Amino acid sequence: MSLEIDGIGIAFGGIKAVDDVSFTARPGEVTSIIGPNGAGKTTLFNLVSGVYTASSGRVRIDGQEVTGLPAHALARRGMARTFQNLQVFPQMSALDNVMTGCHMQEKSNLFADLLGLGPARRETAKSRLSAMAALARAGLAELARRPASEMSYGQLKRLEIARALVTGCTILLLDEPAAGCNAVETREVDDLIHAIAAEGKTVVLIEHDMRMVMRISAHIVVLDQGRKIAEGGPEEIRNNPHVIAAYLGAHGAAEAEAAAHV
Amino acid sequence: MAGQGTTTVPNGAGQTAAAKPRRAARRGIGPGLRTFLIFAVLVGLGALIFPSSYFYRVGTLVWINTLAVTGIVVLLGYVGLVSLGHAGFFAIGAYATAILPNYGIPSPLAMLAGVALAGGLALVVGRPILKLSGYYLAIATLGLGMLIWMVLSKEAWLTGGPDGMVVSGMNARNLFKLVGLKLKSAEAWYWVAGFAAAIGAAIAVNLAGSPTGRALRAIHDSDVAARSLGIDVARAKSLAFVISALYAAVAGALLALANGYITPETGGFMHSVEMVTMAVLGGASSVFGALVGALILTALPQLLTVFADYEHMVLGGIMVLTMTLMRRGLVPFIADLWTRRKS
Amino acid sequence: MTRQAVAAGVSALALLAGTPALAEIRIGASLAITGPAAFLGDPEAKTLEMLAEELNANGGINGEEVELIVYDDGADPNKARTFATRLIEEDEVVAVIGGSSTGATMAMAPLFADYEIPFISLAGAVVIIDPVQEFVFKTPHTDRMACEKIFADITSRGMSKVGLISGTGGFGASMREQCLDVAEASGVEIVADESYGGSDSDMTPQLTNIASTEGIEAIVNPGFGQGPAVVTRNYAQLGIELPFYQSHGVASDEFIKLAGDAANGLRLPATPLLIPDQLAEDDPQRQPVQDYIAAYEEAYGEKPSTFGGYAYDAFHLLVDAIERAGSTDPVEIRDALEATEGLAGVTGVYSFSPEDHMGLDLSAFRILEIEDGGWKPVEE
Amino acid sequence: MSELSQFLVSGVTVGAIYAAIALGFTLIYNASGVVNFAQGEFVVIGGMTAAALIGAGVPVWIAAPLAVFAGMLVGVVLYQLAIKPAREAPLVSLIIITIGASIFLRGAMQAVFDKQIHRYDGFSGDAPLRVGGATILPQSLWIVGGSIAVFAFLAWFLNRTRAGRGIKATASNRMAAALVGINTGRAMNLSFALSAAIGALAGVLATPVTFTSYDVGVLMALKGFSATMLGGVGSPLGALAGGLLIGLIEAMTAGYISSDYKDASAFVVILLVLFLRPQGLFGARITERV
Repeated sequence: MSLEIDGIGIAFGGIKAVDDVSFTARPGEVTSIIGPNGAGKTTLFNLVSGVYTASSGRVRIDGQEVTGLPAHALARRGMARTFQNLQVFPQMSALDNVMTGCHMQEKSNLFADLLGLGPARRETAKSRLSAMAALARAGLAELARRPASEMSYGQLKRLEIARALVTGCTILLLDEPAAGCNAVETREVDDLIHAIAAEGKTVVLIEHDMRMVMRISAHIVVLDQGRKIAEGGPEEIRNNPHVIAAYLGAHGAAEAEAAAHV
Repeated sequence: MAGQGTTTVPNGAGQTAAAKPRRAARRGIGPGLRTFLIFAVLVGLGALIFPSSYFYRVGTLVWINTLAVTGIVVLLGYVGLVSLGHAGFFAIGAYATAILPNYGIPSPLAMLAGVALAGGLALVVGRPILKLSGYYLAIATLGLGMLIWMVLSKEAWLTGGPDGMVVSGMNARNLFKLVGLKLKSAEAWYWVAGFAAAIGAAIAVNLAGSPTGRALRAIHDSDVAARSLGIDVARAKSLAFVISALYAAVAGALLALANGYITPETGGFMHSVEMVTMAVLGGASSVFGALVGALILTALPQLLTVFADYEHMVLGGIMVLTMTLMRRGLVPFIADLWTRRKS
Repeated sequence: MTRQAVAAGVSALALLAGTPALAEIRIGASLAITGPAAFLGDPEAKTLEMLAEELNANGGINGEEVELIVYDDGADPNKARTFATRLIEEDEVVAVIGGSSTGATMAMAPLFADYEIPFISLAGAVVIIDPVQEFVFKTPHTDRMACEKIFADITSRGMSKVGLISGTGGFGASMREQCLDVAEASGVEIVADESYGGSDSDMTPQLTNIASTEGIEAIVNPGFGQGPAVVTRNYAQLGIELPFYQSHGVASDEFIKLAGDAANGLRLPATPLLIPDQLAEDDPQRQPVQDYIAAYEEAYGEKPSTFGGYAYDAFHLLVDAIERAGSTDPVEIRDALEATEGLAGVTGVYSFSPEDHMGLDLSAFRILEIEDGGWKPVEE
Repeated sequence: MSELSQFLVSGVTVGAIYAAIALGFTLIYNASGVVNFAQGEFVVIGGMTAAALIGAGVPVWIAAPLAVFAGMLVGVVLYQLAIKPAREAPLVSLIIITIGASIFLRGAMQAVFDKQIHRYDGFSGDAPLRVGGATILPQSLWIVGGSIAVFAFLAWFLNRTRAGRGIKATASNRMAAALVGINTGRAMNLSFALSAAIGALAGVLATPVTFTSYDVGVLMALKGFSATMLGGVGSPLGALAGGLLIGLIEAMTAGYISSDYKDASAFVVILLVLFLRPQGLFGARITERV
């Protein structure tokens, strides 16, 4: 399903953190949001996923208006996300973390849950299976029983992806999924995102690792100071003088250069 | 059921808890039933060693408190919500059980009515109150509890006022007579309270490992992440609030019947604090924490009479020390020690 | 509570270890030594300890030592019931004194019927002895009698329209109810009815309302603790001139100290304990009153309160009953207790009967007026 | 009319006491993020110490500062022994710890002092003043003046002094505060000492009107906590407004509606306000950061 953002914005205490941003993310593609620190990328995610309420603009899923819906209602319409500064459930095991993602698929009732009756057990067993599959996909199968509080940053990033995947989402918002990962892990995450998009899901990505962005994005949106300053394919963005000037700056140019040689 | 393993003791009481249920799962016993059996054995053990009615009396209070505190475990340990007003729900259960028989309603029905009333009230006030967080939630629940306490103290025509009222009606002894057992009243109440606590614990453990329970525990750790997974956080919080109110009300009804007399102080601020303290002291993350907390804070004052005038200093000192040294409570602390020793 | 409590605790622990009980007369007490009713329980416990020591120094009862076991229930009925069970089951007492508060008393009461142990309550409310429970007695006047006494004084001064300002604690609420109940029969009309919380610090709004009630002639303040002292000070602050009545709940020198000059001129029903030197030579209470005051002052360096007096009477009633019973069998003690006839205590002269387990009449209550910071009996 | 003015006088006097206690809550919260349920005990320590000293013949102008100083000492000891070791503990543990500390202090006071109710004469005598149909005790003026002085001091101290800004910085980010050279340990000690002093001062000023005894601390803490949360935790202005508002609600309810439910009406107002403004009247709005 496609995700259409139309002129969305929010202000905190008079400062426009996100201002009139529009773009469309299509199924089967990775759409990346880039921009310098404080450009409003995460705030944009929070607006889209219903954590904040937008003061202007619209969000549509497949043409259907979902602006202002609470986060859990958006999740029910197929939107899932990960978080920049990790929102795992540290007191649960990795497996339980991911099983929690199965919430919307679980068809149990309170009565069965309280008394430990058949439906509750069956749903739990089902969730366990799909959670294990998702963990395996994220390369975390061996860590299933480890408490999340004892996992590394990079592992937790992937745990969040696994958790988002089991929700059965069609739109996936990933906020710096490769942060804290070493080169090998970054590559794995890269492949995983590719595979997810290949399934036909709409993937929106915030990422600082330019190599990764350039490698996997079909479409890139550039934010600076809350505003969209450029949009287009990787090649286009790489050569956009505005982007280089406003976003990449002096030392960023070198990074872009490096990315160009991948 | 295939090993609900890691979920038996929610929110990280260590991996010891994770290992045991896996064994149980092989034998085909669910975690709820297993908890029930453990509690049943403990109730029975108590009865084996108790020399007199006095011990049964204290034992009864321990089980009733365990039941009430299990509700706090669901609310605080599972979902992470503080309530400083749950004694109010406790008192609603107790007073309904005391008042309604005076109007010709038999005790068991009165109990049910009280529990339903408490649950209904929790449902109605839960939504607005649970929008608050942290200390604001604390003052709002405190206020709710105080309001209930005030009504119970002022409406003397109904409740007997601050001096309290007699609870007439059912004696547990008669329940046992039906099946041909002759027990002293204190013993009979001990068994009833123990049974209720065991059922309550089993339900709470079942809940923890169920889809609903995972949703509740997710909110404990990250409200935002829970929402992003499609969990209706407001509804889930309200559900936990209602469930914990039901626990408190059942415990209150049992206390009213076992005591035969109640006063508004069962709904007072200090009783709310006591319930939360029991949960936190024992470890709010598991029903065993509830049991240990209830056991300590119920039995301790009986032992502290030795300290006479210094009783309060000792009690306060113990509270401060335990909470600074073992932040997650006794049961998780000991579980951690155990794990570390083993590995 | 010091030595006795320690002894009690140790003996409880000893019992845990299975040591058999000692051969002496054990008397139990569960009192509100701390908590909101501490100013009742504290002097009560002190009085009992003093009396037990004194009794043992003089050879005990019928040659047997008395061991007093005191627990602090903090006026919590739940605790009180547990301690009552403990006294009966573990400490094997022959009788129990206590329940400083009505709530604690009522929570304990059913146990004494079950175990057939006599129990003397020190709490005020009329529900304790009406209806009569076989094993339950009490020493203080009922709040109902206090109302009757006050109303009698009011009508004797030719007034009838009364305003109530009551504490919301157990004592105040119960007495308020009794006052409303007996008003009509006493020829009094309650024209204003206000209340205040036990720890409130300003009652001028309530008093303003009462004082501006049309036709009001006198004001009565049922309550105990600090509330009545605040009310009395506010009364003076507002310059209200109406006759003012307090209850027996504040009948102690402490009250005068707290209320200060504002207390002058107010009246209350009280026991003779407050006017030891003004009792007639032939007054049967003169001796016990003076004995108690002398002993208490020597033991604790302070004046006893009315509440300690309730414990004083309970202890003497019990000792007298045990002596007359010539036995430590609880049921025989109870029977002897019920047969008590004309025992002069500091609160009044007690005569129990199967129908009356308080054994006092209104004559033991005297209306006192505070004059220049001292107590003065009002001629009737 | 004279009725209304009397109700107002009553409400402001009582409210000023609540406000003073709430200001103590506010300072500790600002420094540590802890709502200290033992705050009521400081009030009692102030009152009881002053009563004991005055009872022993010490003149009030010596007894009062000594009592405040006693409160300060206990405040620092409380911080060092109970709060500091538990600094990073979750909110509910902190609630239990401070309640445990308050039970401990209550027990200690019962042992050090006694279980009697105490009072001493008002600083400027007890003869009531007549103001526009209402009567007011001179001590009430002391109380109201004291609360306003404490409020002004706090507002100045937290915003205008180096030490005060250090306290605020410590609360919002201990690490950052330490990095910019703020002695965070000293800031915490200072805030507990000052907060305890404020509580003790409230006790010293209020005792001639409200009396004191070893166990009134819980109630004081409850009222102060209510006032703090009504005003919005952390805001000195909120504490002052919350305290006065609760005092006035109680007096007006007692005067015009029913004295039976005056405490209830205060709680109803608190609940309603929080439903509409979850951060209290003057509290800062918290935005979720993800």
